[in-house]
Amino acid sequence: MSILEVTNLTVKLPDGADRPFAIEDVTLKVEKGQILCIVGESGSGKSVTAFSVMGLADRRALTPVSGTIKLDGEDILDIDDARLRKLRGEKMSMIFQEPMTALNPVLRVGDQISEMLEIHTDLTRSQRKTRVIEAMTDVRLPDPEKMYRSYPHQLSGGQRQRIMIAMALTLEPQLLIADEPTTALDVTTQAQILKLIKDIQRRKGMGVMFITHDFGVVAEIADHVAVMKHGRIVEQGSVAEVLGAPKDPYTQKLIAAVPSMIPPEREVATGQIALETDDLVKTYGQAGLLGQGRVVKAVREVDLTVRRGETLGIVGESGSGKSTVARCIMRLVDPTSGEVLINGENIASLREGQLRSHRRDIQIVFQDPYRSLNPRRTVGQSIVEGPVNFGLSMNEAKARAAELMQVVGLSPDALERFPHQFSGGQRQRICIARALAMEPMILIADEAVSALDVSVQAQVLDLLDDVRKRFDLAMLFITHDLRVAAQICDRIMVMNKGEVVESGFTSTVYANPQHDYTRALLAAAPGQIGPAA
Amino acid sequence: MTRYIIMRVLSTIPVMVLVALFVFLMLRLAPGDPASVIAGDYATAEDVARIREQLGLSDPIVVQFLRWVASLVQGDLGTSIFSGKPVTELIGQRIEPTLMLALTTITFAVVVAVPLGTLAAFRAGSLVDRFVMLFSVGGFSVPVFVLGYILIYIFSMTLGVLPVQGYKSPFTEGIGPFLYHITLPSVTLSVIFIALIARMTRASVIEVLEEDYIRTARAKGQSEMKILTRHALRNAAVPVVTVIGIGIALLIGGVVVTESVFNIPGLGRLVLDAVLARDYPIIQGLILFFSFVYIFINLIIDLSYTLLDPRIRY
Amino acid sequence: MTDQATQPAPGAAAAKDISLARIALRNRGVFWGGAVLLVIALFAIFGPFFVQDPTALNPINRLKPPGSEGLFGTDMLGRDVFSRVINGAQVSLVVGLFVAVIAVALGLFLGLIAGYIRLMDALIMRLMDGLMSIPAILLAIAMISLAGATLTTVVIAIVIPEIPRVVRLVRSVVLTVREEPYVEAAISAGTRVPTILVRHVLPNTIAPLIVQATYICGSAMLTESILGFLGAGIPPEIPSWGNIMSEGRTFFQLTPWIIFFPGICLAVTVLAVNVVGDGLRDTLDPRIARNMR
Amino acid sequence: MLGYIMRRSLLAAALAVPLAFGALPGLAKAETVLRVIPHADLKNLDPIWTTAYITRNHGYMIYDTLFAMNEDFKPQPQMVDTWSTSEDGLTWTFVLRDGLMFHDGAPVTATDVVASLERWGKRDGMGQQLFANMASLEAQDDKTVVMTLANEYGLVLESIGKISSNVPFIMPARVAATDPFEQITDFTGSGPFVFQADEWVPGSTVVYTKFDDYVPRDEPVSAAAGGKIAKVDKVVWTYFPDQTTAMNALMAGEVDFFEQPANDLAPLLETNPDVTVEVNDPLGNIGFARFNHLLPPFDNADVRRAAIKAMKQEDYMAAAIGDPKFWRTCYSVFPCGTPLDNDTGSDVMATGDVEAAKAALEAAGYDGTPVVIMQPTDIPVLSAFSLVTAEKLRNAGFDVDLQAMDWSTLTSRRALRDPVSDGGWNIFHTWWIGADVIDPMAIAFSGNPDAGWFGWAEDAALEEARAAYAVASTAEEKMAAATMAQDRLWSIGASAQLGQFFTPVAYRNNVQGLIKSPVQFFWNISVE
Repeated sequence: MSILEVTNLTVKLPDGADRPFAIEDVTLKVEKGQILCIVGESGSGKSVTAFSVMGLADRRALTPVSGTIKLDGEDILDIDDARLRKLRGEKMSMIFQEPMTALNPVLRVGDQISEMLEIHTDLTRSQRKTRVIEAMTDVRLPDPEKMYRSYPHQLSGGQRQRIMIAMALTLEPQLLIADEPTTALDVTTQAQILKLIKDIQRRKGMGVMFITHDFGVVAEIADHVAVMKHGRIVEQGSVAEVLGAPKDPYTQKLIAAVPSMIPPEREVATGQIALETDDLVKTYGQAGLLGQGRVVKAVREVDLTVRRGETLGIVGESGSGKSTVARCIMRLVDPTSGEVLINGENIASLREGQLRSHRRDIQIVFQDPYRSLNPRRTVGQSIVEGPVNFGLSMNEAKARAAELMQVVGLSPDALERFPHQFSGGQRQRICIARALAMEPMILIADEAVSALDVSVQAQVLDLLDDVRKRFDLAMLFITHDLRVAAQICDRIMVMNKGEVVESGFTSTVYANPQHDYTRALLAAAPGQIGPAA
Repeated sequence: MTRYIIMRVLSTIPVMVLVALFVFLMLRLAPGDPASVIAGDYATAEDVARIREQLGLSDPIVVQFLRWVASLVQGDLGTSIFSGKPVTELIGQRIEPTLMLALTTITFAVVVAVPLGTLAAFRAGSLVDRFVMLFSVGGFSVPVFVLGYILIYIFSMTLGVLPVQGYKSPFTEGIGPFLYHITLPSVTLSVIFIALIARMTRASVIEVLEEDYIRTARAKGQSEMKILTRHALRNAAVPVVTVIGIGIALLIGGVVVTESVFNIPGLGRLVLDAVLARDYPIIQGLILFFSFVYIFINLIIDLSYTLLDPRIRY
Repeated sequence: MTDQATQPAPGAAAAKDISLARIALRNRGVFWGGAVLLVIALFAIFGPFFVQDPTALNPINRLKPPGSEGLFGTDMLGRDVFSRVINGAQVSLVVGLFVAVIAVALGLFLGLIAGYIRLMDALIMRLMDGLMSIPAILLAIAMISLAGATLTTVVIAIVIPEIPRVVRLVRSVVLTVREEPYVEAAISAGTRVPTILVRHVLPNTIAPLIVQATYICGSAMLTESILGFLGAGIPPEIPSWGNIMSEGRTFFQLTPWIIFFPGICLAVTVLAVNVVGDGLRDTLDPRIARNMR
Repeated sequence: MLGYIMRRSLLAAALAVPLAFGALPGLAKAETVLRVIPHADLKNLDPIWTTAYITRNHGYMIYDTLFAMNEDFKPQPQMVDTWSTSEDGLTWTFVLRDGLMFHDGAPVTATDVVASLERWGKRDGMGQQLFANMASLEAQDDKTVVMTLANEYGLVLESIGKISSNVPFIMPARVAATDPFEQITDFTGSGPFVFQADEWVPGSTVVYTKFDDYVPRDEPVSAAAGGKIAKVDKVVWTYFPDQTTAMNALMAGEVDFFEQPANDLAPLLETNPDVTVEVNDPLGNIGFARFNHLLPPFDNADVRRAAIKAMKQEDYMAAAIGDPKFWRTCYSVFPCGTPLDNDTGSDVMATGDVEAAKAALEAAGYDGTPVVIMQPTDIPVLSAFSLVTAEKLRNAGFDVDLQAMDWSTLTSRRALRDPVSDGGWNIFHTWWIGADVIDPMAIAFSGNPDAGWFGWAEDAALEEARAAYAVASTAEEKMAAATMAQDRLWSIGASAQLGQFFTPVAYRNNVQGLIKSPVQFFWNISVE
């Protein structure tokens, strides 16, 4: 029997949006004891669908114009606010992508779970507390008695998401809506949370509507899959059907774009060493005037070398110090000790004036394509800024910029436009062009493809590999994504808590990881589906 | 925490020294000479010189400054040139009315402004919102003294329900006479505060209402009223409390005017009279005192953040 | 991919700075507030050419009610209140405008330096803390009564206490912006600090500064009147709304028109300025703007 | 009563607190209190150290004087019982009356008198002159003081009986021993009221209580002279910085007596049937525009006289004072209505014609030197005077630089003899109370630039006239000397005089027994 039946749901976008409907003619079902994954790229309408079911979408901005949403036979588009509030929590509940912001930072987590009971039941304070502790035990939170009194910021990301799940499930609703609940989590945590959701769902026999962009996650957890594109469902069916034999070309394309965990064969680079670090250390904070200040060692004694024409990957979870290494090398932060050798010259402690001439040798592409370009300056202005700094005339710089636009696969007219007129992938191409305009020897890509949709990600990865070859760059590729790393890196270094735990040729490391942490990391990567799966 | 407080207190020392030096130089380098004010019409140049000598004003500025700082260190703010009373005693005599005025004003303002601001935020863009905002902006638009006159005219002269002026201590004369006398000045002074706080509350609550955890609360089925009181207000409190802290400086300025209009013998009048008469020790002492109070209150406010927001730790 | 990416990037709304004025005018508050200010400004600029000398004394015709002797009556020295109010508009607007412009300019300069150059940060901010801890009105009274009451000293005295707040605002914007990847990209591209400040950091401060400037402008006009009340305002020979009111305050109950007309003008102007400020804040601050749409 | 009941019930409703308003009027009071709004804040308590009028008034509350002026400005004995003068007029013997006692219970002795006069003689202008002419001052016994003059001097009683600052108040010898340039710290007097030091809040409140052991004279009260009988138990001075509030407080019955309401408040105060507004000071105040005789253009008497010709008293008075019932023109340098009132040489002041001034200025050869007028914006009357002068002088052809400042700045700047570029000045305005300019001895009329008033007029003939007045013994001689002085004052254009104006007092009708006097006294006043 279906818990949720959405029939021909169409939700209008406000006037002036880029398309008239957020979702159009969406029909789907969630059966009892089943997980439905809605998968799609950004802007596909998958979140709008979820929020519409919860009645949380802002009705003024997102107006349902036709269709029904039947929760256990009751059309939630047809009921009043009081009834809707009653259904929320009791019959359906929701967990969100960012557990940090989804929890109220100034209330104790236990009280936040307890609030659910306070709203919907007449239990006494102590009864509620017992129920909360039970719920917390249920999601396998350690020492729930103590954790009850914690604030969200005192917990880890995984623990916070467990709190959210405990909260959502205290009243044993029949439907759980999970909106990208693991996207913000590290890969090892993600694996645990996915397992937890699946376990609980099995045990309680509820229906789950799981929103994700990641086919790996889909493969891991889904019973049924619905693929969305531009507000419409293009394909739905059982997980075996959709992943095994996708019918819609879009689905096929998406699945094909998922990078494989198996590194391809690569030639061993033999170019000269362009970048080297020796005992690179970065600590934050310092001893205070009174007593001991808090000191965080972000990077501990990192040694690395990158040759020209070679890509070195640094892989690690958040807080591993991988980005700090990049920023130290760029001298965007000052290393605490150790050496950074560019072409054999140590720049670790040069003053800004002396450093300047080295800047052009080493360039970086950042993660967030939306913040990497000054929104007030045209693409052309952004690209020529560096070369002009180093004495190129404006005309020469513009000519070079035009050339580079073609290299990164954009039209030279793009130079006159502003960043907001481009998509994320295009902006990342522009950033690459900006870096290349400096004619660097070394290119650092700091999570450069992590914010991109999977189809775009593949293209940008190709571009990066292409320019590495074309300009004989030494490339330092920083990522948390083992699949991506597998595809582009010649060698990889795995970092954990500021330390390099393992390094070697990519294929060797993936095939035969030595360190426990590396093994855990590889094992946790969701949905071990290669393109062949 | 203790370490933080000690550090904060220590770090105010250079600021206070700076303020002291600034005030001192400003007073001494400017025209105006208390000796000739004292000497009056009959004084000869010699008389003025003798008075100046007597007051220690004829020494080099550096000597005067060092002498002042030396006595400051011993907790002595000097002696009024005119009344001959120690500045600390004068402050002691005058601090109660000002303090009580400030306290009642802030209390009143918070009690009125926070609900108003929250209401406006909750109904952002509605007629209620517009009305509340217009009212609070209006509070910024009328000079305090005009408002004071208008309120006196209405409530004291025409309706005769409240007294024109004066201050009664709640400690010696009872809470009734105190409230009877403090109501008008407090209301007058609080208008600008209500504006400030209501505005900040509105902005802050609007921002908080956009947060994910508000959505979470809705997803739990919580009612909008409870969402406001339980989730929004506490999270919105930090900027509101901050603005109260900033407002203390404004309040001190407003107190000068309000004390004049309502004839309240407080610190504001004291410092104003001292400036007009060039009673250097009082001006120096009081500005330093006000700076200290301001810094102290802001320290308290910073510390209060730890109560309002568990994420903040020093 | 997350749905976050569909929302405009933080800087995207401000990217259309070119049409900022047009966007702002779409806000009702900005439009009506701006219209009122425009009318007042026109009166202030051209009015003085059409009215009699605001300083001409006529003691025989003192304290005449509105209508009988001049549109707004006369004050205690027999000066024409209408003419004084019109001329006072000029002075009050000049005070508001100059204070806002100077405070913003100085605050911007100091704030950019404090926010970007670590060495100067502590120094400037301690200085600002000190300045901020001195009650503004007291500082102003002291400065004016010590340095002499002229338009210039009044403006300076009102400006000084405003500066720390601008510095703090600018500094906080700078501290946020300097972490933006595009600024880091500019550093990596070898762009020098002054250029980075002007090219990448400064434009981000403009929207909040415009809003701040309107508030400063409004409060400066009020402060001016309060200084007048406390006996440290603009010299009475130059009429401003503030000193007309403070000179006429003894006559509040006897001949209320002396206070009423400049009071209404001041209130309306400050109200308009604040309404414009609120409107600008709503349109220029994308977080709030989004909510209002 | 209805109003009162309504007020109470409304308030009780508003506050919802059951309380008793002990401070409200109407409840039985054990002691009688006179609640006064003084004309200024009592900033300091030493009437010898400062010339401030408010401190002088304070002095009259707690101290007594040897002689005191009566309504006709004649010195009458006050603490003195009998006195005699030797044949040659050089030896004066004063005997104190019985029953004089300080607030601490000690009797007033001749030693106290000598010490007090000596301290006063070091600070007060007339005192200095008296002592300059004195050979010795001794206490012969407990009650007898003997003053021996070095040469004949006509103003002995006028000096020790002077009514205004600095008044030679008699203090205990231990207090009078204080350096005259230092403030006293012991406020023991022998006057009708006792100062309550611990209730004094500078800037706000001064409290006096009746001195029960004071023995008043038997004569009826007449200005400062006569029997000083304290008729209330307590006098409380509460300073009001704001005139409007002060007016409202009086009208609402929160105070009993308002010493110097602005003249323009009179019509409003008069609308209240419980309030009386009247002029108590027969001499009033005399407005002055003072020239700096040291600096151009006013180092030239013709230019000064040209400026005076432009100044029309009616305009000054109308602008600054308003209602004609509170002012009159007065072209005598001595207050009109006093013995020395005359019209010698006063044409120049009476001119009041800008055109005449213009012509005179041209004749005087004015070279366009700017005139710096110091305008004290915190004192409305003087601020208005300054504006009128600025306008008049401009119209007469002067180049005027009107500089706004506060009174404190003005008082320190006017002492500077430096050129304008170094902070100097050309004109400032002030007023003297009539009693202070009643005769040529007033410092305002000095022709000696070294000992005289700011502005530093220099005229030998004027000084001769003043010297003649000092030794004149008959009314005719005095009048002759005074006329001579006035002639010189007008012909050198020492100052412009802007009119005689009267500041009213306002009081609730329960206040009775006010004394006609240029100085406000609080004895003889009762409150019902």
